[in-house]
Amino acid sequence: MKKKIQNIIENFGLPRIIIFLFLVLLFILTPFVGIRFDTSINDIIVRFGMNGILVLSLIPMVKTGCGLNFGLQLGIIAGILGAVISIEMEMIGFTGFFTAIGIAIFFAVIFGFLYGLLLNKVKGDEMVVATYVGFSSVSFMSIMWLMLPFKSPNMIWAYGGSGLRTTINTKGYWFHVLTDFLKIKIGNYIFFPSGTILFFAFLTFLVWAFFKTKIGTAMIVVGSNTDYANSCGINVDKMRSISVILSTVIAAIGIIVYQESFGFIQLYTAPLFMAFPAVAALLLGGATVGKASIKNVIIGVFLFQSILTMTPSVVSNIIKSDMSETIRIILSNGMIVYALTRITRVRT
Amino acid sequence: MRKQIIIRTALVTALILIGIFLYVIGKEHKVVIDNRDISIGDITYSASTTYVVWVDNQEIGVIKKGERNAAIVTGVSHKIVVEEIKSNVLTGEKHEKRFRLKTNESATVNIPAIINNANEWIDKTN
Amino acid sequence: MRKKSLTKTMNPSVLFLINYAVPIIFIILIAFAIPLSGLSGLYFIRELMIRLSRNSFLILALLIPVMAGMGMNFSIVLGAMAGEIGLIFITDWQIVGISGMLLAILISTPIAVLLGYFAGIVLNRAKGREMVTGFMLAFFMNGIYQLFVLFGMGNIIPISNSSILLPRGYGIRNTINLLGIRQVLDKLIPLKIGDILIPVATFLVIATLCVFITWFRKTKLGQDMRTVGQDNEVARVSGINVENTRVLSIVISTVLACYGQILFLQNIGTMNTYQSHEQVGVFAIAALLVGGASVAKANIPNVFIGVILFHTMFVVAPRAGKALMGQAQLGEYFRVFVSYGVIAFSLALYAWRKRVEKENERKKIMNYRKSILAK
Amino acid sequence: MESKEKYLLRMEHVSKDFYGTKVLKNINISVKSGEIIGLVGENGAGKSTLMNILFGNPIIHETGGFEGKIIFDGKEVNFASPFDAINAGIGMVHQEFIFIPGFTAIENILLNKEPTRYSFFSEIFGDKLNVLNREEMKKRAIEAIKILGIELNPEIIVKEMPVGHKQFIEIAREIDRKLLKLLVLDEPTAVLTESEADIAMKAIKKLAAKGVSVIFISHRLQEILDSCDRIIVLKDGSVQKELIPSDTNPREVAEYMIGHELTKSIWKSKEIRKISETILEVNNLWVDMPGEQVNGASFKVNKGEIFGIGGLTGQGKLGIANGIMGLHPAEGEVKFKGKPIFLNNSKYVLEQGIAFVSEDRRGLGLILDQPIFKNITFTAMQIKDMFLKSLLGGLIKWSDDKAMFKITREYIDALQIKCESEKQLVRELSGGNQQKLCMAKVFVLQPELIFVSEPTRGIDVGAKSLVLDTLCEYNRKYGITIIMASSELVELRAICERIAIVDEGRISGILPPTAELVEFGLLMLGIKSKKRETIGK
Repeated sequence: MKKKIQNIIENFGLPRIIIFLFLVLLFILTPFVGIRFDTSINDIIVRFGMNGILVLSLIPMVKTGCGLNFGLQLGIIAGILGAVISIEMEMIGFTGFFTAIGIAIFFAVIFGFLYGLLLNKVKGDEMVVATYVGFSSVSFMSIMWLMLPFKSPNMIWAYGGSGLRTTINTKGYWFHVLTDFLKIKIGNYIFFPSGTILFFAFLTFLVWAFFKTKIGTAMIVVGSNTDYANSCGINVDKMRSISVILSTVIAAIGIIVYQESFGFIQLYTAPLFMAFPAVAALLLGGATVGKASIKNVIIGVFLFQSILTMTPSVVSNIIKSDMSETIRIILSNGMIVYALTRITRVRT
Repeated sequence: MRKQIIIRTALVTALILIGIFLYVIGKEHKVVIDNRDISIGDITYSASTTYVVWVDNQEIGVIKKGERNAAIVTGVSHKIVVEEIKSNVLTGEKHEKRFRLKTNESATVNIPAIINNANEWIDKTN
Repeated sequence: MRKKSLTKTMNPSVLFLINYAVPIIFIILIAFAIPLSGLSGLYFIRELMIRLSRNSFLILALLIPVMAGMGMNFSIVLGAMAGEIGLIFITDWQIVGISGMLLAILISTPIAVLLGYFAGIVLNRAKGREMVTGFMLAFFMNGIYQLFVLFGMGNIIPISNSSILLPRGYGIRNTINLLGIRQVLDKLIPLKIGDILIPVATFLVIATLCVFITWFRKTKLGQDMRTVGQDNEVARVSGINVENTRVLSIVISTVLACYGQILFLQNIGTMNTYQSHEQVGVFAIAALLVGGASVAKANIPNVFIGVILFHTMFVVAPRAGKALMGQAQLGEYFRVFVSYGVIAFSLALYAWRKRVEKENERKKIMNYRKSILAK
Repeated sequence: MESKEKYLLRMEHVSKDFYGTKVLKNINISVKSGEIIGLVGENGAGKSTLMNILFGNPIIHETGGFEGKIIFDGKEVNFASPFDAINAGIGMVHQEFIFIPGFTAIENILLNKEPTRYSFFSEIFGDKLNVLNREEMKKRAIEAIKILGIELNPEIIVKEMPVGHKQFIEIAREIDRKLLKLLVLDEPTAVLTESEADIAMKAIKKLAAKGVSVIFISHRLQEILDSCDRIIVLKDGSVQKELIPSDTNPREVAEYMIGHELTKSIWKSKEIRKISETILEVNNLWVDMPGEQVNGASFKVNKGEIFGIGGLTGQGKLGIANGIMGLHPAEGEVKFKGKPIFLNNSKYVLEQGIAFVSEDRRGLGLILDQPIFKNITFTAMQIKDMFLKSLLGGLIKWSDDKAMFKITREYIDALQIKCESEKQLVRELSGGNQQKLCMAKVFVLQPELIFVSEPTRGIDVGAKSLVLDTLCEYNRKYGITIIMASSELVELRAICERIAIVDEGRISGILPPTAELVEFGLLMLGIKSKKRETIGK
């Protein structure tokens, strides 16, 4: 019996159990501090749909042993480019949404290709290089947002000045096209964003299916054992490149879904730290630096978003001050530090 | 080995002492300077003219009759100098007083009391 | 097709260009930006003087972990936090002047030692990934710092000075005025050449640190760190306590960073309680790399060349941006981009070179074997 | 018998077992002051275990210590760690370099025993803050180098030194220890050229003349014969014989080392097949595989034969297969079926019909955290597009799990792999079953030629013969040519038609399985007799 419990703990991981129990506690506390239970649930579901794809985008790179994609911002930038260009083209509704995705994929493939080339040159140091590639690309694009010749009055500063605004509203273009697609209302306070969830499920399926193909299988081999892959004649660098491109493309789609649900496109320095919550969510779901699965994505996003939704409201109600930012920093970065110190070095 | 322990203990003690010393000599105190009437015991000293005040060689400014000013001083021992001023000309009549302040103490000094060399020209509070 | 050998024989001038790519690019950038900015020489020298005195110490704090093979120490942010805690206390107690600054140093030293020890242990558990771990650790500790300063101070830790507390009664305000110690060190030994104030005492302190570092390299501990830095395993079999040595290097670096931050803030005169430390690591590391250092090799000249080049860029970029595009904002973004970009570029370049050198080394040995055995 | 006091080191009745396997049996060795002892023996004869015991290597303590007594310098000792041994006056020079390439010779010679000068800070922070005494360091380094009798500038950074000099750095480091009484040299000359080796041997003799005892481990028999006072031959964990160089010859040493055998041959096969067609021709192959370098090996393999490659560990027998398969950088000319093949390209070589069962089963032969069926089919899927279904007109190549399961079950039956199901993780299988899996993985590819490296290493006896039988069976049934590298002469001689012996990265000779055992031994020890007949040129 004792052994069984130990096994469960080991399988599920102690941090996850602690966080899960903490979450249960928060849920129990909700009625006592005067927060509606159903709105909280609704928030969690909506946030799940918003963030799921961004977390999913980390999977391909982990699978080929490139580590956690701290350069997620590169994909996000491709996504933003897609979004702003589609708005510039005055595309509305699903057309706009899919045009944005199409353009985003185009950029993501180019960025991903170059990013992959770089990461292949720095094997073993991917994560730290990726972090700064992410940061510098965001700051580089900040310059670009100022300089690119966008004309749409909805996007440029109203009072003279050149360049794009810091936030662009997606209302009137493709705000909530997915969220409202097949939306199910339950009572007054809960609605189920079927479109978003279905879209997430569809992408998840695609990722799963990809790893069943010949290339996908080869990528898993590369990630599991580079020497074995070499001895099978698999082109390790090529597989890694493909995974980087794939991760970047999914991230680009992910940010567009995020914007669609959130209602705003955030430019300039906003994407700077977006990689960390995504990585933390994946790790919270039970992934490690060398191993991650779709199961980890789903569990992780659910746990992470629940904590982010519940803690501020419950804790602030108890201690009468807003600790949400502090808790978010400690939780997400702590999770990443924990994961980094636990890994055994990946074979190079 | 024992030598090392002794040296280390001495060093830590010294650092703590230095810390306390720094606290004492770096501590700021507020000194309020009154140019007002004051009654000490039975005697009342009344303010009658305008003075220029220096605390620790730093000019605090001109304090007219019935007014007050404040100085922020650092450390333990201090010096206050007051000089009468008449129609914007210094008269050369200087009065100097020295005082010490403990940590966490602030003080109120009274110029009429200083001029008259009263014993209780300063009032220290915690 | 998988390439097994990178046999390009490196010609020395090409090698030089690769090794010093970052400083060379910087010099070129600056050469273009200075005329554009239209700044006067005097203004320029004054700015550089300030920045040299303000930043050098923090960058010098990075040198020792590099020696121990732990790369750029992103966790110097922890040291900066320790320094800020010291400053919060002396501001609360209203201790001013040089004695205030010294007291802040005295208070924050044990905190920095503890934090450095903690960071060292964490980094030991992440061997081979010290940099990314140190970086994340800095972020994580920022959360703990917030918890401590924003929720703990005034609650658990008594703070009496209401002027630094938030109106709600606990937690420290966003900005703290450090009037009491503002430039006390810079102006301790007054010297003015023309219009320019020279912070003699600060430079003396920095010079002392340089002497210390040079001396430290010559000690047994310094030699141990170099050994560990070159090869963990060889160090271990020759009896050096590798883990301990690595932790010590981080502790020293953290303590120095703590002093560096105090020095930095005494010059600025105000402290952003929650932001002052955040970018300390990034800017210090970027400057050091611009000075021609690499993850494995950094020395004192790198520090000063780095400060001069990097901060010249900082001074001129906004003006040049404005002249070029009519927008100062552009220059702002540009210098942030440069800071991050420099780090990304140097790290990538180093990682790539490390591989090439390894291959070349093997190739050399193989050729040697061939030359003696093939008869 | 001389009086016991004269001996610096006596190891008495030393025995050691690892988890029930006796690796050392009642060893008695004595070393006099200033004596040079040559220690020879095959791999696994117990040389390294013996030295580990002497040095107090933690592995020995972790596995339950040892029996017997060690008396060093008149006192019974049992060192808790190598550092204790060093402090007692025992030094060791390893085969692989242990130094810091970026340091100067001085710094390396005095690594972690640098003389220091007092500094005030050491009173507070400990001795580590004393300052290095550079002049003293240089003096001591020069002294040590002088004893070696070589020209070497101690200020040079070791990385920039000629490779041959690097070994001297290590010897000099041991010499520098003031209290050095016993020096153990583990294959110190392996990387040296002949003239460098000569200098090194001279230095060692000089050292011995000063009263330092030396235990010299080498596989270069000639060196041992030339410079040692006594030779101790280890075999199967016991002292086989003590010899005096002047009274013996290489052949005798080799015989004691490899052993006699009663029957002339253990070759299993009844007929010697007449094979003449060459399938693989290797000319001047160089492979840069760490620890198994190949230095210009040349040989030919006939179609359909089982070709053995033997030799001592580290001499390069494993490097040949790894080099040809593109797993380590290789140069040279390799012809397969008359056609030259490109080196350094695994995929290409696999596509030509050459496959490899690696010696590093768990490292590169298998993916331990994946199920059996995936391990068996991965390579075939990638190389031959097997186990794939085409969807959408070939646009998507979807993995065909059913076909995978089918073939996996076939091989599980054929090779008698013991497992719960084809979905079991490979990590959970025993060594023998993992080895069979590696073979199955290769057979699925239907290759024409297979390299097999150390197929029986680390597996139990029953599995061993099954593995060998399977190899023979596939060779006979499908005509697959097999090139097998193994440290076990017995098994090479049991199934191979010709056996090449590798010494220092080259083929030192090719013998039939029926050749006398001592002939193999002499080839392994680098004693080349021009008269000796070899077959298959």
